[in-house]
Amino acid sequence: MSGVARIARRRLRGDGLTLFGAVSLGCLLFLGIFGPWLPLGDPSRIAAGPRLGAPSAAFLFGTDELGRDFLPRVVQGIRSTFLLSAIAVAITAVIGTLLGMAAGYLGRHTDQIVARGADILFAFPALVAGLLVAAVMGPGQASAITVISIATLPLFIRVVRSVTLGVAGRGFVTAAEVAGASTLRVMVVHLLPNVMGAVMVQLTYALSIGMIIESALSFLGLGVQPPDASLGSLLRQGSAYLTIAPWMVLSSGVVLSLAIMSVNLVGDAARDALEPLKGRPLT
Amino acid sequence: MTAMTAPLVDIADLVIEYDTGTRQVRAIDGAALQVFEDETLAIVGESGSGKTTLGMAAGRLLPPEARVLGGRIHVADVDVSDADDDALRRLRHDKLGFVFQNPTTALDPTMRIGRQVALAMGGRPAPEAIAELLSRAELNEPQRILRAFPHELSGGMAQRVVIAMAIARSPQLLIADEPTASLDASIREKVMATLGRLRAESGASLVILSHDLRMIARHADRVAVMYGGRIVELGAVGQVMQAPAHPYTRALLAAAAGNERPGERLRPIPGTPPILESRCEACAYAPRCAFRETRCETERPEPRAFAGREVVCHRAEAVIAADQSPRQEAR
Amino acid sequence: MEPPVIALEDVTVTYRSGFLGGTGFDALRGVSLSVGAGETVGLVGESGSGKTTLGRVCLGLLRPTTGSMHFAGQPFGNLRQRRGQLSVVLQHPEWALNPRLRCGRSVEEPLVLTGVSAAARRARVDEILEQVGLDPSFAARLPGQLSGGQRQRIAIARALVTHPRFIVFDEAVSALDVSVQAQVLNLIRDLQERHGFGALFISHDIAATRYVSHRIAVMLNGEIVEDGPAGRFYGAPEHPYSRALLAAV
Amino acid sequence: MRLAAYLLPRILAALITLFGVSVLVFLSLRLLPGGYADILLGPFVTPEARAVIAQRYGLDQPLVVQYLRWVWAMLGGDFGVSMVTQRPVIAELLRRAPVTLQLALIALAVALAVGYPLGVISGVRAASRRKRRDFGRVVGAMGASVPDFVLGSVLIFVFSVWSLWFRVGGYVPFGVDPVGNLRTMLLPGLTLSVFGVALILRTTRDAVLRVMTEPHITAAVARGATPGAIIRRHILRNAAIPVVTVVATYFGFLLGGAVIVEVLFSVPGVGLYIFNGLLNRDYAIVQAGVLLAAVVFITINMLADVLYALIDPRVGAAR
Repeated sequence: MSGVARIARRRLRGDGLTLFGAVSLGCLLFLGIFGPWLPLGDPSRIAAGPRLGAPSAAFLFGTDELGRDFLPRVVQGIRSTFLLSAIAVAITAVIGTLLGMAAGYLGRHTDQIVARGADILFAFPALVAGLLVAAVMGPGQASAITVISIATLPLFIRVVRSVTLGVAGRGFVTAAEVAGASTLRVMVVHLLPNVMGAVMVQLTYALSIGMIIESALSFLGLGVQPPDASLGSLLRQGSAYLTIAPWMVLSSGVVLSLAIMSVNLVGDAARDALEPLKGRPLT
Repeated sequence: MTAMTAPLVDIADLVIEYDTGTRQVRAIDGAALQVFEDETLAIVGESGSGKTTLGMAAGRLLPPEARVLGGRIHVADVDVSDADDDALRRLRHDKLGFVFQNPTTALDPTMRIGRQVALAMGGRPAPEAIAELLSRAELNEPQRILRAFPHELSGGMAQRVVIAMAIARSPQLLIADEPTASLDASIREKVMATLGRLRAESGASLVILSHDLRMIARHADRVAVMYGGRIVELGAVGQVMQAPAHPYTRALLAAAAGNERPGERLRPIPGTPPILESRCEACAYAPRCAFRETRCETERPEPRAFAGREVVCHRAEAVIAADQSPRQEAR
Repeated sequence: MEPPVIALEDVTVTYRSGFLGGTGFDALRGVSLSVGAGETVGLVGESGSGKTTLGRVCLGLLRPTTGSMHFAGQPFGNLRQRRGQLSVVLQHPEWALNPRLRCGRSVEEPLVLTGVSAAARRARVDEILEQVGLDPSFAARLPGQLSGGQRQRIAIARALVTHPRFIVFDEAVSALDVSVQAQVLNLIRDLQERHGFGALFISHDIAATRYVSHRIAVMLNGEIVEDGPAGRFYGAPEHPYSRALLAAV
Repeated sequence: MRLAAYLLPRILAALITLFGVSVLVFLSLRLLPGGYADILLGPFVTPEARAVIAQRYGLDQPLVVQYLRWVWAMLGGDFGVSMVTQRPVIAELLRRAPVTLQLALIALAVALAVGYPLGVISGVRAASRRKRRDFGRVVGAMGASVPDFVLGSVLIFVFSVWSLWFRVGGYVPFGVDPVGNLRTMLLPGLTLSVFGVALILRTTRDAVLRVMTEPHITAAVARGATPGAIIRRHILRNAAIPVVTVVATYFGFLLGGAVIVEVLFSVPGVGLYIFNGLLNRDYAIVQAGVLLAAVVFITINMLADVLYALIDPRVGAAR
């Protein structure tokens, strides 16, 4: 355990980019989780300040068209963007891991069925699927979660399936089969712990995709609905006043990009640790 | 042996360490070796002994986490550790040929064999010349092989292609790292024979890195036994194999299946090979050695000439003496 | 006379490949082979000769397309029925053990599957570790902390822990260094003397195979072309292919 | 022969995928509470209209029959009629398709032209210098993290303040006024390309690094080949293999991203059309649009498989 920590520390020391990602992710998560209890002001209090007021000492991110303080609204947006994506991705990860493991280990018909199912979901471009889902389910958080799942489930299935294929060919799996272990036991005891690393890496990528999809849907008015705020819906709100009150779009846009980037950077580092690529110099 | 001429390869006091990310591992701990013209030298050792590191260092082909900390590597009068990229490239291009362990991965999977061989030959060789080179490496149907992709060849054929590419420019030195380890047993001997014949025809020197003592006994002139990043015994194959002067050589021969008579029991070496983190100030083999005495654990043995070879051992005399009776059939 | 532990009679395995299973490929053709209790049968041949397929058939991982297979005189049945009666040691030491399980857990798994109580398991694991020449403290280690030879010992301990009647060693020493190979080969010989299991020792290395085997079968293109006492392979075996294999020793 | 053996199962799989997609699209709107007639007609339904619709679409038939009729109609070119304009949806979609295609091609061209070379350079540098920190990672991480609507909004803001040369809105067909067309299309195209640049850069960089771990690169170095020759002869082609797959995936993103960018920049393409269809509850448009996007995506992926097989000779060979 201390070995892992030591390697992590060594990695971080020589790598400012990952360090930056980890720190900013930590800060954003802190704001997202503890935001409601921080003394930042009330996100829904109307006329707390001037309408469409520019950023000032009192209102760091300015105010919106109803005179609400924009900073607590952005913090609230961080919370719901993270939360919504995380819930969707967590559900998807569980389902995708189970399906991918089944496909990779059981093979044959199961593999065919799961692979085709993944192909079918994969064939819907995420936002286009979002339009269909919004048509069927109506705009809202449930739609957003569904769209994120449609978009990320095939990724989990494919990655877990291919890792499972590799692990299933190893000696310890064969030895367990020969010893008479049941299929379920092999999957739980021998496969699952060995695909978890890949699942964790995929989880971070899926989270960043989920955040992009959630905010895009909310930006189009198909995701989080007012008076709730997500970073996407704040951007939507701000884009109406883009030319006269650009701080709304800028603040929520920068925070959203930062959030996605820090998740990506941490994911990159996790993947590097799991599967280091060391090419050789050409001289 | 051609001891009078200047050696083709001259390695002295070489020290190489790897940075594994968590610690430094010393792969070569002061190795010295000379390779002369027109000879076949085998470097034997188990995994971790440093033989591959030594072989790759001769062409400065080490992975970037390796550091050369000291010593000298001269190959064909070029100071390999000091040469600039251009000089190094010329050396590799004109004077060195490498044969790797796994031939199918040593060939570009997306390029036809003919084109790869042509690139190795340089210039724009005629198809007949390429086919001729392949036939020299004893590949039948060179025309068909020219058009094939690497994955369409068997391991033995692919290794012959790799050998053909290695000799394409008539190098002075061939370095083969476990050239037959990935091949089926029934064709190993033939591929080795091809390699040996091509070497003899061209008058190049061949360095074979291998763990296979029996194969080496058949194909090498001299053998260098590596242990703990040093060459612990170096001499003519017949001498070393029949009357080893280093206890590790002796133990290795007794442990290898293939030399025993039916019913006879193999004698494994107790303990495990060392993983050095810095210069070893004793004999690295001492903890496993049946002949050790106190000074083996306190004093680093230096190479010395003994019984017609070079040996790194305080107790070589005792080892030779103990070996008067058995083990005459290393073939 | 006691029936052989495993007996294959005229076994053929055909792989279907291609679109809609168009073409078939015989991995094994009319193979008959038996392994008696306390006997090691070596199986040599080059890659693609059908050795590994034959090993998988003997382990019950692959059904013969035609032909019959008996385990100790009984039809083989399925692997659940044979729990604790057969086991396997495979090639790659680094893949032999589940990297996420402590070695003790790996070794005791076959006992868990046969329903042995926890206390009895612990005692048995300690005992078997000692028999393969490892300190019982190895039970608490993770495979990542072990050398290749140590891992292969753990794998052998796991294979032996239920006192199986039949063990397949599939290239079990091929990835090991010369000196470690000798340790493991001796261990296999000693353990067999002690436990009396029947063994199939699959290898491309005829020198190692003849050292541990009583009998050797040589495979070529899915068929057994020679099957005789191991002693013959120190001299001049009959089949030209066997002699070609021996030339490399 | 080899290619056929490789492609045949893939074509079959693509057909199965297509079938699954069509079933999903079909069911998604038919199984809604309230029924399809409500959806088609909106909230203000007269019983007569309902009867007409029910008859016209065979809504009294079993689902399987309805599905088959629906598919049969589409095979005959009937994808339904827009409720608002009462014109065939397919005609409207096809009329707008070139606009979206132009947008996608601009984005794809920029993404490839920038991403691939940068990826190669970054990969080779990362392998040679042992540095984890290099521009490839920075550009890749940033490009993959700024959502297109954020970037688009910022660009709109910037160019609304300083108009420069670009124009937001006021689309003109390329055939009518090429310069005017580019003035409106370049910004949305570039916005759409940023994610692609990052995606292709990262994929290429990884692919290059992976190829550079392979022994045949060491073998080429050992033969004394120059770095330039090694990159040209051995790395570029090998590294292109995963990039092909990713480009196909990126196309799916472009189809979705087109919705956002077209809405943002008021580009009258397919995405905006479908989006407005959704807002107007004109579900025939959504249904046909989604199906069409999926068909295009599946086709692109098929083409990628063919290309893949052409680049990598191992594909389709027996293991």
